[in-house]
Amino acid sequence: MSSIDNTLPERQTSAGVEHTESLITLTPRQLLHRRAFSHWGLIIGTLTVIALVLLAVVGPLVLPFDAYAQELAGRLQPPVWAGGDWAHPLGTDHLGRDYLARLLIGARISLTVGFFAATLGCIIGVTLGVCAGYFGGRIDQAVSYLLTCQLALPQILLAMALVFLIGPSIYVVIGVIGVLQWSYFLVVTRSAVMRIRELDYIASAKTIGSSTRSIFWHEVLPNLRSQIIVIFTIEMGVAILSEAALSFLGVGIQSPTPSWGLMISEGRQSMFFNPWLTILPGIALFLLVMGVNLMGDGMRDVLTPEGRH
Amino acid sequence: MLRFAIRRLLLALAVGFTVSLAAFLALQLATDPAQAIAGEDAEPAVVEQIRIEYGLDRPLVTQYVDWIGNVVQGNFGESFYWHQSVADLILQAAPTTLKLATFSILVTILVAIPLGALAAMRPNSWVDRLALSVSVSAQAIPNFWLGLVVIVIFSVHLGWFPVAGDRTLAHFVLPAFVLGMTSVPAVMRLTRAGLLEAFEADYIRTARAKGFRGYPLLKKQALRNAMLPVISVLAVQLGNKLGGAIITEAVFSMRGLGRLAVDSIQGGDIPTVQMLVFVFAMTFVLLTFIADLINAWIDPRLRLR
Amino acid sequence: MNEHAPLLRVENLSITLKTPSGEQVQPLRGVNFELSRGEALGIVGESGSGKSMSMLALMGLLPSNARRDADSLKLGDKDLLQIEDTTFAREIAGKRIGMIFQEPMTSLNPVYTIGRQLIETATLYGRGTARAARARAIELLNRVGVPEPELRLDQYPHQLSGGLRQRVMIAMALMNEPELIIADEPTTALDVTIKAQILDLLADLQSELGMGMILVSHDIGAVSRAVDRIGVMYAGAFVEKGPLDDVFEHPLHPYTQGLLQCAPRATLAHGGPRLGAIPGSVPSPFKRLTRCAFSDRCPHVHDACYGSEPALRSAGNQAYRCVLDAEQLQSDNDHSDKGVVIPHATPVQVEHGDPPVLALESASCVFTTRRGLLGRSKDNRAVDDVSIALHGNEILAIVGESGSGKTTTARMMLGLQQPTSGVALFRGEALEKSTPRQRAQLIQPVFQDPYSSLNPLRTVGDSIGRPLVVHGVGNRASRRERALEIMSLVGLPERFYNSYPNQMSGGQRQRVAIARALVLEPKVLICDEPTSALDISVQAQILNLLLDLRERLGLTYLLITHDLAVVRYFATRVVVMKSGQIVESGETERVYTQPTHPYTQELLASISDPLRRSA
Amino acid sequence: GCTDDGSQDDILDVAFQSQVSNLDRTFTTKREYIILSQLIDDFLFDVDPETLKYEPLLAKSYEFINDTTLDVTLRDGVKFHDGSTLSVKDVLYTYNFVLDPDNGARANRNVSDWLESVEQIGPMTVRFHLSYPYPLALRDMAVTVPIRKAGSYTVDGELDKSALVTRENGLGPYEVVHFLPGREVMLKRFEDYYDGSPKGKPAIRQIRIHTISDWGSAQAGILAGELDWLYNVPGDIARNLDASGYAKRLVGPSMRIGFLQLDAAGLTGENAPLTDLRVRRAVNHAINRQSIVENLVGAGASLIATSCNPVQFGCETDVQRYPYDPRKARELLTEAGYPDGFPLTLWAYRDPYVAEAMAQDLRDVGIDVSLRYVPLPVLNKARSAGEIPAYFGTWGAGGTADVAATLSVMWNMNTDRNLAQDPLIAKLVASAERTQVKETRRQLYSRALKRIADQAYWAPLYVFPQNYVVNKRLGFPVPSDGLPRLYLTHWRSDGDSTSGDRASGGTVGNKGGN
Ligand SMILES: Nc1ncnc2c1ncn2[C@@H]1O[C@H](COP(=O)(O)OP(=O)(O)OP(=O)(O)O)[C@@H](O)[C@H]1O
Ligand SMILES: Nc1ncnc2c1ncn2[C@@H]1O[C@H](COP(=O)(O)OP(=O)(O)OP(=O)(O)O)[C@@H](O)[C@H]1O
Ligand SMILES: [Mg+2]
Ligand SMILES: [Mg+2]
Repeated sequence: MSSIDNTLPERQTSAGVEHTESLITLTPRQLLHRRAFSHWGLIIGTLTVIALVLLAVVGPLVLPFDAYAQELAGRLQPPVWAGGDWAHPLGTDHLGRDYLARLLIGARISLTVGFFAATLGCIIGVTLGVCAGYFGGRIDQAVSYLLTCQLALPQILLAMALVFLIGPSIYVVIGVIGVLQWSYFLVVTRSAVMRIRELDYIASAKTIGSSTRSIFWHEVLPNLRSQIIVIFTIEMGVAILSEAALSFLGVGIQSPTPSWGLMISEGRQSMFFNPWLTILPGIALFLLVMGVNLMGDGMRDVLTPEGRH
Repeated sequence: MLRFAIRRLLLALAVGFTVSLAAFLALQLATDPAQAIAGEDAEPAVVEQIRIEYGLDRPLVTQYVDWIGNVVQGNFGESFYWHQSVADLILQAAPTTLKLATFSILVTILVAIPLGALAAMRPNSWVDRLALSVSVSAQAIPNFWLGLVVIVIFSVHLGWFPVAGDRTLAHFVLPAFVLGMTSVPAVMRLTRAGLLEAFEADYIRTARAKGFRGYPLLKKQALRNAMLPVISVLAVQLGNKLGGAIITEAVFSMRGLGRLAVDSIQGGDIPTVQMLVFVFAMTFVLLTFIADLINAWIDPRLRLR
Repeated sequence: MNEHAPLLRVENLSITLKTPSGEQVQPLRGVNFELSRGEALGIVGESGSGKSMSMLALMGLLPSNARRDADSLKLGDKDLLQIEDTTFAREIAGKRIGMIFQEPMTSLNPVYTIGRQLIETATLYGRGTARAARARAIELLNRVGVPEPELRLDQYPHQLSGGLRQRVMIAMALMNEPELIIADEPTTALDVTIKAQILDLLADLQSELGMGMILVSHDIGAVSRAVDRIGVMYAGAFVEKGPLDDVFEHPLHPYTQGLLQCAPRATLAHGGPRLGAIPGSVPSPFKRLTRCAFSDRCPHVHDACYGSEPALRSAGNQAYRCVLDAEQLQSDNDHSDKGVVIPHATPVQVEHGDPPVLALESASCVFTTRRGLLGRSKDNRAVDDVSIALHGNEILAIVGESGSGKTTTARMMLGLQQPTSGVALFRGEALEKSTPRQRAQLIQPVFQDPYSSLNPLRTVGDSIGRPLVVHGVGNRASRRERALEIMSLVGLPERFYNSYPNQMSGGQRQRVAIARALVLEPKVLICDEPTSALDISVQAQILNLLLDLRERLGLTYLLITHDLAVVRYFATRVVVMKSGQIVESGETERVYTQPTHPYTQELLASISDPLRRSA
Repeated sequence: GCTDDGSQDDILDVAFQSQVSNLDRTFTTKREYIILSQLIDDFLFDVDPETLKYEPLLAKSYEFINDTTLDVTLRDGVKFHDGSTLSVKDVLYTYNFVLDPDNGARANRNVSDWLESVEQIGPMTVRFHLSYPYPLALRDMAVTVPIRKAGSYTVDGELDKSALVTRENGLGPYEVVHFLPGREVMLKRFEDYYDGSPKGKPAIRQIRIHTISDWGSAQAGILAGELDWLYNVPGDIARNLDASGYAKRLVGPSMRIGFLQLDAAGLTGENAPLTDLRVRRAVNHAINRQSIVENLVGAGASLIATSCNPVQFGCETDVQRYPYDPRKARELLTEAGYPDGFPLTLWAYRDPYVAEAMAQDLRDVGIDVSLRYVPLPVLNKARSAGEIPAYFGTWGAGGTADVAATLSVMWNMNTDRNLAQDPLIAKLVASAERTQVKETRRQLYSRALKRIADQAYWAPLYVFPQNYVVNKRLGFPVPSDGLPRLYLTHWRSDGDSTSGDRASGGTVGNKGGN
């Protein structure tokens, strides 16, 4: 690097937008707002997620339906548009429980599992990634080995075995998904930390006498923040789908707790005759995951423009 | 090179044994294989007899160490549940999964790479937007649900494809599509990003200065560079498909390795699960190795290793 | 000059870019020039002045969001404005115009052999047969000085050194015997010695083959080796054009004058006049200009400059863009040569008696790299048995080519890198005996890359105050006080206190880095290429600042650089490194006037000084 | 390829839920293998599907010389699938193989309990010596001991227990064409099947058994015309498919009963709530069996109050009853000191909706039930570890119409199924098993069952119906023990054949037109 670096300052900071004179005077926060509010995917995704979260949180409190009350005599009623009545707008399931109420509680389950599983994965992945990236050497090799094992592991298989072992509950599902899904966090933080570790401001922090811990907390981690948020969102989408898949296979959330994956699997028995039982939770799942993914993609574009690839 | 290959093989073995140990322990703790073999209405004495017959009463360490010893000698053991050698079981189920994985990776490649390339050629055009929508949707659709939906539409309503099973090639069309779609987003995005990055690269500017434009520029200059990460990801995806065909096989009632794995887990058939996990892990590591070899063939800089 | 049929005629070339946020940028604002057959034109200017843009515009390589406008764009009698891009690609690009880019490391396609890349240039669109192309490739490689050309054809770019790659690039540009060759900063990425060889090669080839050549560079010295005429660009337009000697001898435009003054000159003895820095920095292309682009920085600015942009005027063989008359500008320049000179910093007594503040004794550093989980490890001896001592009050410079171990040496002295063998001494005692905090109060670093040396999430005030926080000095208010004090010392206005690094220019950031280094009042600054990422006018500002600080605070400097001119201007003692070893050291003047080691001699021979030719 | 209608190519496409991994009935106990074994094996005796009486099959005749001696005379000219003829040697080989504990024959393990030895006493006659008077001897011989050709398990001079896992050489009406373990068994009519077999000569040329483990695919298979016969079909699905007009639903009885087992012995803890009789009675009162059977289980199911299938010999139905009465249940709980209920994990491994409905019923009376739905081996493991306070069990009694097949398994003191650990019941059941005198047995069983009901050890639920969904053109006699005999199927050409046009327009959309 003996060359005179003759690229323009503006061009180095990142692609595109900050070139504008007016933008250069903005603080990073203002810049972020600018970019965020002009990103359609982010806006749509965030609105979808907010809407679903509101429905999940407020819906069951407001609506006069009970997700758990069985009414065997009134089972498998169709939704209103297929000839049902307003007592159960989206019909009832195999045990006569209100499908709308179950869908709403299902949203809670998906969101809860998604959020906490991603959090668990985040803690594991980031911790390993930061250690591997910062210390390198043997630690890095050990973490690499762990990563290879984790990637080579057929996850569903182990998830099934674990769920049989511990018994299915929402905590176990969160634990299993979290413990099995941290590779993305690890890979990204590891390489980011490796890059940051070489930057001069880290060397500078060392030469002013900062302790390793202080460098960790004050110099390295804050600079991983945006990447972590982005991955977190993306992994949350993945975790939601994983939960649904596990529940679909019967090793996730247990009835009577409604999970969308479980509802699909229950509805599947009669998918040719009561298709709404399968289709509605599928659509709900699709909307939520798409919302979360759009949000994740959007945040990546906005927070780490250079990370778009 | 040879040394490198041997190292990779050793790594694969190590990973395989580590991972299968996890499976072994999890299953040992979760289920009672003897009960599983005996079935729903079995009497306890039968179960006890089975336990002794299969050596399930020995300490776990002994069981696992014996297993490793056997595998190293090329003896993959006997399935409790299927009364067959595990090797035979895997060989019988493998073709279905291999076919499924191959076809689905073909679907992925045929959809994702052209779409990604078109998107990269015209960023922000309608093609790009279409590609992005496809990828966002494919990422959000639960694939087991997609499987159900295509069965209803294409098998039952339209009657174009058989419903379930794996007897003929026609049986593979829908599952391969469904499974293939799961990897489309990742591969498409990488192709697009890789090409965009390549298009930004200095050597592309050089090529343009030499007179390259349009398709030849893509094909003769950018593609090869852009394919590096795509190939690595395809290897990972193929590995996941071999191990992760579970859901697809369940939805389409195919009897491949995924199904074998699920049945074996539910049946507590530890030797089979253990061996499957071992094989999956080995395959995965070896696939990444092959991807590295291909990448080294594509990119001479990687040959230095 | 052939008046009738110029090889290239560019009239009023402008480029408008549309940024993703919808704003319009004009990096080129009406560029005019002509090039005759067989003529070599140099274009110089600081970063962002639009040099590359104009070359890319010629080749139709502009980004997709760019619009090109021109009154005329002619290659010979071919009107480049009228032809389709496909026709251009088929008939002109690579055939009649050859182009050489800056980064030899990345400008060749890494996945194809040299041979393939050379040959395809000559066979594309059926331009020629593969066999003929191969023969020509070998011949050209021979000509540009690539040894064993036939062997090279089957090699990949990464198997060649930077210099060889740039030679291959040159050969590639020549494959179709172009009439015009455009070289955009062909040597910027190369080491000094190779830089000179490549420039000489280009000059030879150009005259030998009778091609037209445009040589783009920000380094005036470099251009002077190879061209006949020169144009100086500023903010997207030429501010001055003319024959090389004329422009260098009596520059007319204040910007040209400034540029020539702020370049340190390796041919002048140590302790010459202060560098004449141009204050401020290049205006952003986002501003709509309704006045002279240079008016912000111009010493002669007056009301006439603000009305509209001045037009290009000619004076003799030269043309310049200024409202003032040539004579007036000329005399102002001669005058300022003496008048503006700030007296050089008073020499500070070098303390030799005491133990050196910092020293390395037979220190070596070996890096072991391992690829992948099970890859083989490889040793790289970055520093090999180096002994070096830094005494109080001196300015010690380390020079050497890239990878010679300069940075590693500095890191060992800072305690950031443990020597593999040998010791680092801090005031005569082993470095480890003192804590990082104790050392921090005496030694501070300034790094090369102003972009990576600041944590992007901290404001300027935060960054500068951080060492105080770590050392538990003072409270919030007193730290703010101290930070502002230091900011004024390094010439940063108070308003930057709450700014983030991405809102500042490179020079400003480097000032922040210096401020942070000074806040603990150290005695020694270790500056690792503190100016190499900066434009020449900003470099002069920073060098002057460092000299001022030394004078005021009695600092000792260890300066690492590969720029021989800076060393001679700045340092009292110099150490020359090559491949991790010290090949020569001594008083600056002694080394520059009586180099003993062949490598030092080679280094000095490669210096190109624009003014030496004319002087 | 796949057929649109089995009758066209004379292949009956059958789907099993559980995979077939082994053709040898001797080493398996699962229901699918029993069905399969009915096709490819023959036994000395047979169970008449209608009357459930035991009658000679390979035996031409039989005679009890006394309580512990049985003479059986074989038919002449019976052929194995490989063409060889059945002889006494084969029967001796088979029974001696079963008797040798080293061979680990699984299906008929208990034969060695009651059978002492076999000997040849005539050219075609075998004598069986019983260890004690055993009432179910003919049942065991009819269901669990398929006759093997002599030397079947000897390969290259060595014992090979898996010799018949994939290659069966049976005596039954069908022979194996090919077998893909876990996927498919292809059978074809055995043309040399002996005349005069009570099983009759089969009508359909080939039977293809698929494994389709989920009902979605199975339904799709019926709708798409790829399958002709399903059994064990959940009520909803059977109803839907019947209503769709693509297939018809047949309902028959099964031997299987469902019940809740309660930890009366305190296996999960000394003071487990269920050790209190009042709590167990409360549980019995809390469950609305009527609603569950009507709404979830569907036609063909019948409620039971006693812990056996009323069609079985010895099943006492006049026992203490606990009608649905949530108020009473609450009272009992309060009385027992659980006015606010108590937490209870209810385990289950099949029929999730029924389990959920029961869980809800229990919650309604205040018991805080959490449902744990797991695969059978997991449940079994937990049960043997004494971790299960209550589970939803079912028992098919191997299709045996005698309570012995239920009570001896459930109530002996050594089994972990016995959550009550009541020695009195164990004694009663054991003595009933050692006599051939019907009346004595009946009385002993009656006492045992009354005690079970009094103590509310179980909460008996219902007799499972057996739902079959079959091609409309298929003739299939519904068996009264729930064990389908596929060799009795045939294509019908009568009035029902209007549905033959299913072959051409096989889409669900058509159903509106019917
Ligand atoms: N893709 C782009 N989008 C927006 N602005 C751009 C883009 N590329 C270049 N610019 C702007 O155009 C102006 C001219 O850039 P150009 O690369 O021609 O400068 P240069 O003189 O070659 O500088 P250097 O010495 O750094 O190469 C700069 O201000 C730069 O910021
Ligand atoms: N952390 C490291 N790990 C491995 N190798 C390194 C490391 N740091 C430097 N090197 C190697 O050590 C050698 C000397 O590097 P160093 O940075 O000291 O050179 P330099 O003279 O400062 O070069 P430049 O002018 O490019 O800054 C180089 O070959 C470099 O690749
Ligand atoms: Mg440039
Ligand atoms: Mg350096």
